[in-house]
Amino acid sequence: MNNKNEINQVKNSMESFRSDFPVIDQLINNKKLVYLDSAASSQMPNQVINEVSRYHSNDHANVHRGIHSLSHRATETFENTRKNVSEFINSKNTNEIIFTSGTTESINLVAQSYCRPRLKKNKKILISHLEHHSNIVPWQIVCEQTGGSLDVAPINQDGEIITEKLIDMIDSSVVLIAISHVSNALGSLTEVKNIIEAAHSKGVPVLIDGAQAISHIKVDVLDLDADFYAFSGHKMHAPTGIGILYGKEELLEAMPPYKSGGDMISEVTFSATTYNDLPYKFEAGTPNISGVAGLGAAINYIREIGIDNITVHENSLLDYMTSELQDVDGIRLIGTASKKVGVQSFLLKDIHSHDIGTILDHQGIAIRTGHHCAMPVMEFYGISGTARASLSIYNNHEDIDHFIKGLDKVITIFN
Amino acid sequence: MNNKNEINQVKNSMESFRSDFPVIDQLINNKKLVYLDSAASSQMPNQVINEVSRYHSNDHANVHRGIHSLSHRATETFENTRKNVSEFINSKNTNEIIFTSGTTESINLVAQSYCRPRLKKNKKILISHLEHHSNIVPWQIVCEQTGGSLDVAPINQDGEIITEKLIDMIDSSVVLIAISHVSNALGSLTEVKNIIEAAHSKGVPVLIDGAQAISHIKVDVLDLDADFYAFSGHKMHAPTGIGILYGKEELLEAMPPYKSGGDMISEVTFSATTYNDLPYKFEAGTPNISGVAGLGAAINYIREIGIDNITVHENSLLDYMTSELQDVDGIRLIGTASKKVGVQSFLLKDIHSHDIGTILDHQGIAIRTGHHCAMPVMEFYGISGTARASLSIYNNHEDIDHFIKGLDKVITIFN
Amino acid sequence: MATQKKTGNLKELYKKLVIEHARKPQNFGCMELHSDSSKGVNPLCGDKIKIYILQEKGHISKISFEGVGCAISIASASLLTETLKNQSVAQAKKYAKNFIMIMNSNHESSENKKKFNNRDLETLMAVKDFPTRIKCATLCWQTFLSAIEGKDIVVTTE
Amino acid sequence: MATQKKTGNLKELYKKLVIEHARKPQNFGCMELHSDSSKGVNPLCGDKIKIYILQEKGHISKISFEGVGCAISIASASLLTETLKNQSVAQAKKYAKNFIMIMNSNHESSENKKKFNNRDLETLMAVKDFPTRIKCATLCWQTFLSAIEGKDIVVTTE
Ligand SMILES: Cc1ncc(COP(=O)(O)O)c(C=O)c1O
Ligand SMILES: Cc1ncc(COP(=O)(O)O)c(C=O)c1O
Repeated sequence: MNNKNEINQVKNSMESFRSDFPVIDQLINNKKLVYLDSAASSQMPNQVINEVSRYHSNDHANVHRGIHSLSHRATETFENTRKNVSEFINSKNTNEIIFTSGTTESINLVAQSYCRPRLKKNKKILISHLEHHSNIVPWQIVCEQTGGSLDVAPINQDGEIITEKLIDMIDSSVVLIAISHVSNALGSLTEVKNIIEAAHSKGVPVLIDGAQAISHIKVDVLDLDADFYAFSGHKMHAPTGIGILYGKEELLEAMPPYKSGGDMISEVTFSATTYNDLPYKFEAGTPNISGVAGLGAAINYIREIGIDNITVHENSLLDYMTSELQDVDGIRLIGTASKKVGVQSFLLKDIHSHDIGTILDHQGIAIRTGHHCAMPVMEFYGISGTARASLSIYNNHEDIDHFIKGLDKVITIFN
Repeated sequence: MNNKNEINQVKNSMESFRSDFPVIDQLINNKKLVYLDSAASSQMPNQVINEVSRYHSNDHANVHRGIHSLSHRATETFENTRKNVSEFINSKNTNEIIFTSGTTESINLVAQSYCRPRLKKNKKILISHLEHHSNIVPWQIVCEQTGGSLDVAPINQDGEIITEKLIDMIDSSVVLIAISHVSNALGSLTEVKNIIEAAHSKGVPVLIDGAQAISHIKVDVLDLDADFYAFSGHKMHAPTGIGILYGKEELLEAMPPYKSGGDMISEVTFSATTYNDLPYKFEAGTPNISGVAGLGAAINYIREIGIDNITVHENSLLDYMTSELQDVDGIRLIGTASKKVGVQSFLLKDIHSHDIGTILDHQGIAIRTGHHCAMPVMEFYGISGTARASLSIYNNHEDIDHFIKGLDKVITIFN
Repeated sequence: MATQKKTGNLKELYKKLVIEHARKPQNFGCMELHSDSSKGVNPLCGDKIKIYILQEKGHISKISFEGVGCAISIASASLLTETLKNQSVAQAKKYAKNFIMIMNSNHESSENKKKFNNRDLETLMAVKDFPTRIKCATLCWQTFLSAIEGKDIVVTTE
Repeated sequence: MATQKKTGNLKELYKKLVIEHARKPQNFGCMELHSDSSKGVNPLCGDKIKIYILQEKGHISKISFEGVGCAISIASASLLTETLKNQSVAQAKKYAKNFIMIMNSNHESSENKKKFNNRDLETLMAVKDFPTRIKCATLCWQTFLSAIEGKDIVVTTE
């Protein structure tokens, strides 16, 4: 599939999409912006920005509770996106899609609503050493609350979860395994399907933190047989403030609500309150309706390009970037997994990543620096942070050439 | 202050603001839309819609963690709005402003983070009979979790909290009082300042649910001496998906985090994690940045008009609407408090509110029908729901005339 | 200025027959002696309905309902009881499923129209042109199915 | 196409003196014998610094720091130790407060410029033109103040 011809074809067609992203088309410090920070937050195409505006200007009203036309239109926009998400990740039922405020909230929901009642002394949550803080701290807190413990599967020097070791750590004391599909600091692609299979054979459910996977590779929750899958709109060209939790119906059914308030109840009296059905049980209060409208447009946009085309494009760019980086004098690549997605972390001589960041920014190049909310990964490598360049649909070879040239200036200043 | 001249002056100047709201300017069922559902969700002026688009098209990036220019601009937009909110409600410190996803989440945060560690058998939460489900169910749940109990202060036939009775119910067993500033179902304005004073004299803190107050009357948390004040962006002409929790610094300081993940930590290791300072401790994960940008624009918009002008305008409209409604044959007004804000609920003969809603919608008139997420209020009046018309900046006398005429058709159809 | 497809005809929705059934519902009230019953709620609007059935020899010999709701939901429930009384259980189930299917079917495809084979029920067809009200019409039918199939759950419309 | 105010001059930010201090920081390391110490962190970038002070007779007789950080934060800490060593405690506090105030003061009002009365410290002035880096320069000064004022908290920059 990845033959040169095909890559070139994809490359040409991707170039035409670039102009859909208005943020990309600007000068930063009088230089054309080179945006290499999509792993932190991806940019939105006009299709998404305009859909949010259209919703705000034409259809806005509160959802679900209204009989008037605007409210009906808002509800349709909202519920159609739920269907859209369900199809996009291939969930069996639409009511398995819960809208949250982001990956972080999705994970908190599972920690509090699924794990808190099940955890106790001698029971554990199993994560890995390469997780984002959002997939560490909620588990630490629920362990503290219940007396459960947190087990951490090791990674190797390339920054890969050692699958066999993780699988060895699974036993009946594990309440849930929570691992990321793709590491945000290192780009490593986890062997989630194998892990899920092994976990299920021992009766243990698995949550996948898909924040860094969802806009880069095909995600099929049925095929993976994931029990929970969490991701954020803003990492897939939709607005911030909207996230998704996919959960298997039978698991969600059995869970108590997380937040409570309007819309998630069926009947309220002061003596007793009964909860609404899925997915509403988990969606208390007025939701982020325009965020959901934007999410729908983002999914349509990704579908139009084709997620497989995106993968081909980004993989080819990542290969190019990594090989160019390797030629830079004094570079040390952090994260050299054999299977990677869209991200390269690195160190340059003894130069602190913030200084790299500032000097690149001065040339219009936006990368991320620091610990990337993955302090345990930094600690593993014995470093305080890295510089990280991350890729998306709209990046091209020129971006990478600018970036590599930008690093020359860093070296010059520090020599 | 409320002399006729002044009201007319305000009325004329308000008319010029109406054209800022694009949603209002449309046909529903071939009739000009009359939007009387702002209590469910208010409409956004172009200033807000455009600010969201501008942010999406120019400045979007993840906040806080970035050294590059875009991230800096996004962070500035975000933090400037925090200052803006702080000034708008007159909080002492900017770090007392926590961004949440809505009033519902703000209240859940206090329930779980403030009350859960303090509640136990023989301790209680005190609310009133007119609360929105979002200010009931979170307290029911935390009581269930801890063995605490929920006390409910009574209301009178006009739909007012009986202040003396509520005050009588305050003693040292009360962990927190949680009441709404304005009732969403009835419009009643609660005597929050008196209640807070009485509560403080007995050492009890007070949370005010300000969802229905914030865009209608001046809110000054310092003057009220409120301990917590919760409200939503979408009820004050900002987008959905963004809410605010104000809390006194010393209370917030002492509370454990609610959600956890990125940005709310200071240091993460697998053995121990330390939390960040206020307000970040309570803002885990990527926040709703464009929602916050829109919120800032909404506050600027309200300030430009002047909240006192808004109050005058809406009060005069409400008086007009109520007196016109009283003349409708077979009407029964629900919610006849002496001090009210922007809302009138009613019944019409034996006609179910949904039928009223559908027939009005057919004439382009959008009202809300049903229990308004306040089932205990409905139960108090022995009814299953009401029809509710609610007002905002952009409404005018013509809207009300259309609405009243629309009710004629309801009566005709059911005769 | 945005515009929108006009919704249905109000006079069709609130036909005389519907208003009459809503005002004076048939078979209204609790039936102490019953073989099956079920409760349905619409959590978003607060409508509640309870259906009681007395089965005898594979037939529905008696059926009643009680509850609160709008004209559409009360009329629909009233018509339901009239329609299903004395039907065989199998026939009644088919009726209910067909009603729900037609109500939820695509508004545009007109082949689905007029398939109730029941003139009175036919009047509820107009509800299809008022999408926010379809749940009002179907709640009692779903509740009926849940009762007759012996499911011990509260039906909710979502 | 949106444009943006150009930020400061890179050569000014990374002057030779700054790079030298960052490469070979003065007074670097843990000081076992100290009267005051404090820790500072920047939670968003992970920088950490610890300052040790030995007070004698109202003067700072010895001062050192250790930690990890970018060139700006290390150079600032190194310059801090050089500047404050042998100062009276009162004088040193004034210095630190002044430094933080100037760094955080409005970028536009140029009256605030060049008020350190210290040529070496003056080089850090350029940081003001790089708003994302101001915290890097001020963290050690805030940590110093917290140490000298005996506050038992971890300083964080927000
Ligand atoms: C009085 C009151 N409290 C709380 C809420 C809940 O607000 P939200 O849905 O924005 O969380 C509302 C609005 O629905 C309300 O009117
Ligand atoms: C792997 C991973 N997990 C979780 C998160 C948290 O996502 P959010 O900040 O959108 O809640 C991120 C992004 O920051 C991430 O990269």
